[in-house]
Amino acid sequence: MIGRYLGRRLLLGVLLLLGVTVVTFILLYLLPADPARMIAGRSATAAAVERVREQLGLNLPLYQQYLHFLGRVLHGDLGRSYMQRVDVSTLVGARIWPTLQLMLASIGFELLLGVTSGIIASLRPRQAVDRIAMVLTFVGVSAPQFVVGIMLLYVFAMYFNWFPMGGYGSPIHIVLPALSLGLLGSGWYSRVTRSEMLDVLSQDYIRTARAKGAGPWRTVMIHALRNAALPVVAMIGMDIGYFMSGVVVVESVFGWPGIGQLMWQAIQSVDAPIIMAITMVSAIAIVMGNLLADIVALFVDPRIKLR
Amino acid sequence: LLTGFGAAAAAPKRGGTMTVSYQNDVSTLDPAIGYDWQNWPMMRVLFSRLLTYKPGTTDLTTDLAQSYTVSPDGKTYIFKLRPRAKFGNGDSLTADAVKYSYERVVDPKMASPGQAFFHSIKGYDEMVAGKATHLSGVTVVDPLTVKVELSQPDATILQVLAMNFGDIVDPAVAKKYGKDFARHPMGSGPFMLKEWVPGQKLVFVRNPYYFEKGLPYLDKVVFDIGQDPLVALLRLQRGEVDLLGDGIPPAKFVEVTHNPKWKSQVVVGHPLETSYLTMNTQMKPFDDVRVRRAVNMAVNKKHIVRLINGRGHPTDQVLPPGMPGYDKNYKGYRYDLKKAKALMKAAGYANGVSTELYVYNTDPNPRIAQAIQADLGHIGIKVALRSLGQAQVISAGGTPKTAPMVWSGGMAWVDDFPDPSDFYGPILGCGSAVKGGWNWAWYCNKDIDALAAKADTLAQPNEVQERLALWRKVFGAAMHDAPWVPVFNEVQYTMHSKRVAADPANAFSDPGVFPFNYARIYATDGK
Amino acid sequence: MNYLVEVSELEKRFALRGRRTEIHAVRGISFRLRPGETLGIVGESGCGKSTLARLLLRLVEPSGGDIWFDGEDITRLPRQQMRRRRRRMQMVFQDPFASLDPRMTAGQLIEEPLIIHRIGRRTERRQRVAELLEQVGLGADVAELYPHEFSGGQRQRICIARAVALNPKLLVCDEAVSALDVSVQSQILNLLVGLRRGLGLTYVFISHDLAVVRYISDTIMVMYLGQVMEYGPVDAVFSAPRHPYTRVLIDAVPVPDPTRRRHRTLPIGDPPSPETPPAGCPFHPRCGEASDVCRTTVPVLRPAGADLTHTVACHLYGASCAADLSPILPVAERVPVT
Amino acid sequence: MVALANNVVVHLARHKVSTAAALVVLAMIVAAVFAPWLAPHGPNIQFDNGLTNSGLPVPPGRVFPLGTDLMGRDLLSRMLYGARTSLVVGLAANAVAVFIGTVLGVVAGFVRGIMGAAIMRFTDLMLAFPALILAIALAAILHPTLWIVIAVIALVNWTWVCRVVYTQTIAISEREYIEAVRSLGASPLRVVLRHLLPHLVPTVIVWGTLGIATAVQLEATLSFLGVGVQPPTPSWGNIIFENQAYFSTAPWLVLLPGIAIVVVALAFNLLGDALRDVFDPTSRSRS
Amino acid sequence: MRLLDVRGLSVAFRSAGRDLSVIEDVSFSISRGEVVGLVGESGCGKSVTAMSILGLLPAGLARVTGGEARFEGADMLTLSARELRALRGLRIGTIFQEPMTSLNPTYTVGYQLTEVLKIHRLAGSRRARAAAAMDMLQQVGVTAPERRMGQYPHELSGGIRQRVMIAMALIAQPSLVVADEPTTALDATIQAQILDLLRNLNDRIDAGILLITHDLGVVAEFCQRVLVMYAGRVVEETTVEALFARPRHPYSRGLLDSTLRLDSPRSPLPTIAGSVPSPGRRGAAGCHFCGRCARAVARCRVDVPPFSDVGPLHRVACWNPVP
Ligand SMILES: Nc1ncnc2c1ncn2[C@@H]1O[C@H](COP(=O)(O)OP(=O)(O)OP(=O)(O)O)[C@@H](O)[C@H]1O
Ligand SMILES: Nc1ncnc2c1ncn2[C@@H]1O[C@H](COP(=O)(O)OP(=O)(O)OP(=O)(O)O)[C@@H](O)[C@H]1O
Ligand SMILES: [Mg+2]
Ligand SMILES: [Mg+2]
Repeated sequence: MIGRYLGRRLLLGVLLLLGVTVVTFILLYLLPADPARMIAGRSATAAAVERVREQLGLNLPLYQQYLHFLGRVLHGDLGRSYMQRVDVSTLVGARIWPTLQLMLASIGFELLLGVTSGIIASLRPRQAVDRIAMVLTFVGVSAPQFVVGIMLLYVFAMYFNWFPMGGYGSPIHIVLPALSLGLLGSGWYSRVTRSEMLDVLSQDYIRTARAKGAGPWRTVMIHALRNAALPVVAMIGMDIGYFMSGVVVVESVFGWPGIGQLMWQAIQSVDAPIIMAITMVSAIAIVMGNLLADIVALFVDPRIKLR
Repeated sequence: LLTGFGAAAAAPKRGGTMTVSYQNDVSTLDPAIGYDWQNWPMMRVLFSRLLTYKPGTTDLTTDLAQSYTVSPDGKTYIFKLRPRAKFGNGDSLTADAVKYSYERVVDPKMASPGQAFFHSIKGYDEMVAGKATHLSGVTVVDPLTVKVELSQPDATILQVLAMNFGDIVDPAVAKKYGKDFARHPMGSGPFMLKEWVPGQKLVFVRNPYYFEKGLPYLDKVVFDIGQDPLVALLRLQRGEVDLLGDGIPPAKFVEVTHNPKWKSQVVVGHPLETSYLTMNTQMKPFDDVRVRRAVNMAVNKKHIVRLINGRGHPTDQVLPPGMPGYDKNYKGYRYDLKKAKALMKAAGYANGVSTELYVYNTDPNPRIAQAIQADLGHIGIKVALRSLGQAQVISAGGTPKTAPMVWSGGMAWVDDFPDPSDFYGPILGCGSAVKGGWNWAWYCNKDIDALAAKADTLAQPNEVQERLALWRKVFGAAMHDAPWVPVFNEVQYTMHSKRVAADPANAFSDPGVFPFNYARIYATDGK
Repeated sequence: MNYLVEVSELEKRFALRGRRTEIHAVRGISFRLRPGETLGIVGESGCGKSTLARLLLRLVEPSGGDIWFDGEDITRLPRQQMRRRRRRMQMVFQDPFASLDPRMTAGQLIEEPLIIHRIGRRTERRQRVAELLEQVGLGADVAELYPHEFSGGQRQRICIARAVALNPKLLVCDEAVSALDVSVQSQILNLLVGLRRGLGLTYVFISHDLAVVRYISDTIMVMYLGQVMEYGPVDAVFSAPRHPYTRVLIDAVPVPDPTRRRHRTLPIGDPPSPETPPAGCPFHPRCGEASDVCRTTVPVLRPAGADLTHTVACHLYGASCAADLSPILPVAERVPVT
Repeated sequence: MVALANNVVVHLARHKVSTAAALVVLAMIVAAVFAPWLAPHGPNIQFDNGLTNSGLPVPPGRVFPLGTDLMGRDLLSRMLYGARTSLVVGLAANAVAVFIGTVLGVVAGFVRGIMGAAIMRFTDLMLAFPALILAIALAAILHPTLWIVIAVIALVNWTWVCRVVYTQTIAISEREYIEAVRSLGASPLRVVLRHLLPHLVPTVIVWGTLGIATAVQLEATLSFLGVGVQPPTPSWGNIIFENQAYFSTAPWLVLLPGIAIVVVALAFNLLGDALRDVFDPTSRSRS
Repeated sequence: MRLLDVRGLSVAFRSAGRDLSVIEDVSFSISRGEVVGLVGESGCGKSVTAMSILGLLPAGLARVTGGEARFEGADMLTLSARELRALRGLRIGTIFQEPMTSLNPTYTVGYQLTEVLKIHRLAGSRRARAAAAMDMLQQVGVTAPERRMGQYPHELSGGIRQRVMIAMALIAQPSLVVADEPTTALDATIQAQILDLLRNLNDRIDAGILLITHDLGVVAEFCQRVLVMYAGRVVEETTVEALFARPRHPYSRGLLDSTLRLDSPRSPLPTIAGSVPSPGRRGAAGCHFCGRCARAVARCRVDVPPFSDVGPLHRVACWNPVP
């Protein structure tokens, strides 16, 4: 049963991937930036540029270019970066693991901060705590990533010297970048958790739990939270896609070797092979994220059936 | 030309490590491909070449070549190689390697951006067209002697051979890795690449076989990749970084340079650079020279330099100071609004005109463009800005009748080699006023082109003064047509930690953008 | 005489998402209803009463069988035309709180069917709303209140007012009075009887309260696991219940008289899950009188005695005359209510 | 209508917080509309005394109440003019996004079947789609206008709203009163408009108001990539974006527009809450 | 000492900035082994009475404005939250009306049952708790308890769900059980099964039961004493026999009269004219019922009738009781 379900979802995922690559490919084709010229260099002659274009197959009609691209991808070849002239799989591959790590840690912080504040706010709706949580939510959502990142560095790395000034390697390096992303993104989780918790807390089974003698902790954490968790889980699914397409500003503030900086550079220099590869990575992440969310939902809420 | 590293301490000592910060990953270390200001100085210490510059000057000197001779017709060069030069892996460096390296750049399969620089070597055209697999103009006379024959005299050929495109690669390694040589470079420079973690760091270590005894001083140079320049500065101030590869971030410039604590660690560079505004001579209203002159008179260069906190010097001519051929006595268009307005009126634009200015979207370029916009507003030119990514601006500039004005900042012309010809052909010559070219003014004056061509044939050492005079004439004439507004020559600032020092006289390999000569920087005790 | 509702061999299967099994909620139910007649439906919770009610109004699509309403087969009507028919068939839902949109006032709620079917002008509609409110005993002044401001009984009256606003011919009441306390329940029952008399309404009345069903119905249908167990005139069924299930059901009704407490025989075990219905007679696992045939063969409805209108589906009542029964059975004449 | 307006007025009178929020929103709109009259200077005038000798901006003070920016322009004036772009983007673009997301989410959740599945897969596609590439392509092909910004932001932001509304719609359309209304003979359109949408209001308020801040920021990114308003036209987003590196030297350039964004988003959130109370009689007794 | 002794309990709800008094001056008591019925019109405050005793009123909305509720001597209304928690589930079991929504849909039956034991640290090990839970399920007549322990509420039929609720309320052997309309949603056979079950269990554990219902048949069959509430006040308290034989309050009378029986004649049913005033419109003075009362006298409009004895174990709050 679950096998067939997974099979169907993955098939849909492949179709989605095809769709995304087609659209991105067309857009990149439409861009006026000329990769052949950029490769051939600023002093190259027109003939030299034309030769480069031929070498890259850029002189072919769009659909042929796309089919070539697809053929290569099926053979596991993502092509070579225009600017760096290196296998894209090497470039992107090296950054996937750090990106995944940052994603996991950031989502962890988002959940920690967002869900906690959402719960607290929902326990005292429209009172001071709730209002404060709301204001903080909006500050977080509106704050520029760069400023938040630098401030955290100033305070926790420069002033207190608790954390390194960015970099990658030991687990301690991940704390500040993940914390800044967590601060920024937790607002969404906070609001969603709050409204969902408000709903759940008025349900009859919460009263039942209290009638059993369950304390506030047990009532909220065990009985209410699990029922309020579905939208949060769905959001995590979407978030995975967001993080896997890279978070350039935070990466660059903290010197995190994630996918975002690579993507940003590639976008700036219209390095199509890299853009295509990262787009595929994030599309896969979105498919997997949503699938994961749906599967987690099965465990959170036993009433849900696979569709 | 850089100054700084003022704290030249006691005698340089051997050993130690230095950390250099960069935001962007190094794109490539293949000298046939690498062509940006970031990888340029790196390849300069990974490889060596026949000729190089005396540290910190524009004067050529020998490097791998022990000596060389030029034939009287200026078409044949014979180089004698150092006898004991070796690559980092111990392979001997012979004349074959030189020939291989040059052919590698010209080989069309390589698609090297440096290819065209070698155009004057005999056999170039055949090889580029794919008719020959070897450069007939480069011959191995004996293992330590290379002969380079030109199809016509070329005053810049020695400069070209001193560029990174003239770097000598280890043929065995290059063949082994093919296209991936970029990640496994092997040359005969003072350092060699030990480790490259994409997006994180590169580690250079001493090349044990380097021919110049005593160099490099440092055992190891670590390039720390991926962090914002602002954070890199904080790390330098904390002692975690020894050199800011990207320079002092503009946002911190005033704070740092005015602080006595840090002032002494600031390094100032004067790259051979000119930041300019191009006017598309094929588009209205700039097809009228009066308008172009009016613009030249309306741009308040002093104000612009103040906007960028004084990190530049206003200029009125194409060539930067320090470049041979720079004309100290040149009087360009002076700031004169009255005259400018009169010119506009004369050109028939008394009621004003609208146009667009393309600008690279990173600070401070949009700000400079806004200042220009305000300035031109005073003479009735209404400018709309198009602030875009670098690739798009370059592409718009190189497309006919697309970008009426382009502000060159951030992509500005820095010399490939310190010769005036580099500031004419690629950016003002008729040959580059084509689709995809860098002549964004689309300026083409056949007479001036002829003068320039003539200048480049004057290759004999005794013709230098005549040649420079000719170049001064070329640029003077071009500015008479006013396709550009030269605005300022950039001054660049970076910082080093107290743990490293260098003799200011030779801390820099050549006058590019922060072209640190890593081989001559040494560790101190950190005071 | 014409029938207002004719249902034959009605079937409903719910496919369960992601599972191979399905729930057979309604299994081959047939009956006819004359104008002005009231059919009472009783049965275990989950036996398909509400599903049957929804099928009658085609709020869910039948999996088989036909429903004729007012001389026309509505099972295959296009949706849009079906919507127009709804003017003549209305329903009062089980849960008065859940079936009222909490964002609308009582007045708006009652006015809504009039707006939907474009009846009257604004002032006329307002007047009709006031009338209806009076009719269900609420008073016109509550029109501005929201559902949460009413008690359960008052809310149910709003539902009833909304349902009768269009002067329907058929009113399906799904446990319309179950959540109400006795005094309000009596008020509502009086109201329904009054409407039947005044407007000639036809009711399908679903309840698990046998006293109420008996009070208001002419005919009664006892359901178990989607099937009809017993069907007949209300007095016949109550005075002489035939099916063992009917008997325990009636026996289980508590009597509001402390002096008559008694010990009753209750069915053993719990109702089976509709997902895995037992073979044979659905009631046999709980039936005290089950024999082997009950475990293998599904009994069909047939007259259990001389009264041909009183039918039962049970193997206890001889198979002798089973063959000559048509699927649609004649319905008892209406027992007048004074 | 009159009754509703009356409700609103009564509600505002009773709740100080909502009143304050309404006043803030009103003030912002007034500021945007009357910027030319309210602003002490033109937004693009580069004052000579607006920069220090070393070319640094001037902090808030007597001459420039909110200080100047890196080009020596009056920040107050720029923020007043910037309100135009930012409010249009934060409200219009975001409203379009919320609208599209809501409509598609409701359709997918209400109709389900093949149509619903198709819409949701399309949403996934848009979610996976690199919006910045689209922005750059548009910037290259078209001349930058605010309309493109609105279009791109709407295109990017609707997907999240759509997913959330979709789940909510499924939950609501399974409630019994929806079936009850259908049994009255109501058309699907009426069911959706009168009985489904009002219940989505709280969700839409949460996502809509959180979206204001993100839209304003996204606008700055788009401007940077050449799609949006081009310099020197100010917007709160691009004032922050241009100056954030100068945060430690000239914090007012980041803080003040940042506060403006937060205040507007908050005010709309509070106003949304108030609006919900007006529409939702059941929540009124709770406050 | 009585098991539960409620004196003068009053509760107000906050609505639109005002306090609305929902129940006023409610007094009654329950002894061990006794089953007390609580009947009254919908909205009269039956559930609120029960919830306020348990301290389960919605926080922030409802407030106890007066009175006391002594359970085994301790006043439930003044206990700290911690002390109250120690009583709930352990000493006082609660059965709610709607078994579907009262069970947490995301946990198995087993978890929810054993949770009571876990909270009150009753059975040492996990295995002991599971054993106790299965034993309890067996006692409430659930077949195949091992299988049920692993099932989720939505997989159970209404009857079994309600039995699980009952098992949960009784697993800690409480001395008081509060049952708020435990069988309203069930059909007659299951209702009878469940009431039988409650009775049998009560015989064994000897608890006091407060049964809230609107079905007078259930009261007649199941309870020993009855409280009749109207609009937030208890208007009559007596034995079941006395109530059915001779109700003294006009409202009780009306209730009994309008009760349908299987053998009721098909004549229009007697009803009580008018409807219950909602909490906002009750007015402070006089008897809340007087507007609908045929026996109302002048005084009814002015003074709240006292709750006074009219016979042994029979009290009524009426100025002009039914003879
Ligand atoms: N939409 C649905 N999808 C799947 N199963 C359904 C659906 N609606 C009803 N059922 C199932 O059909 C069966 C009959 O349900 P129905 O609501 O008709 O019972 P009922 O007799 O009205 O019960 P109650 O007395 O509890 O109201 C039940 O088993 C129920 O679970
Ligand atoms: N959350 C609430 N907000 C406002 N008023 C409430 C709330 N809960 C209950 N009430 C009011 O308290 C009164 C008593 O309610 P309660 O639930 O005790 O009635 P009940 O006697 O249990 O009725 P039913 O038989 O319908 O369950 C009702 O009139 C109701 O209006
Ligand atoms: Mg039902
Ligand atoms: Mg109740």
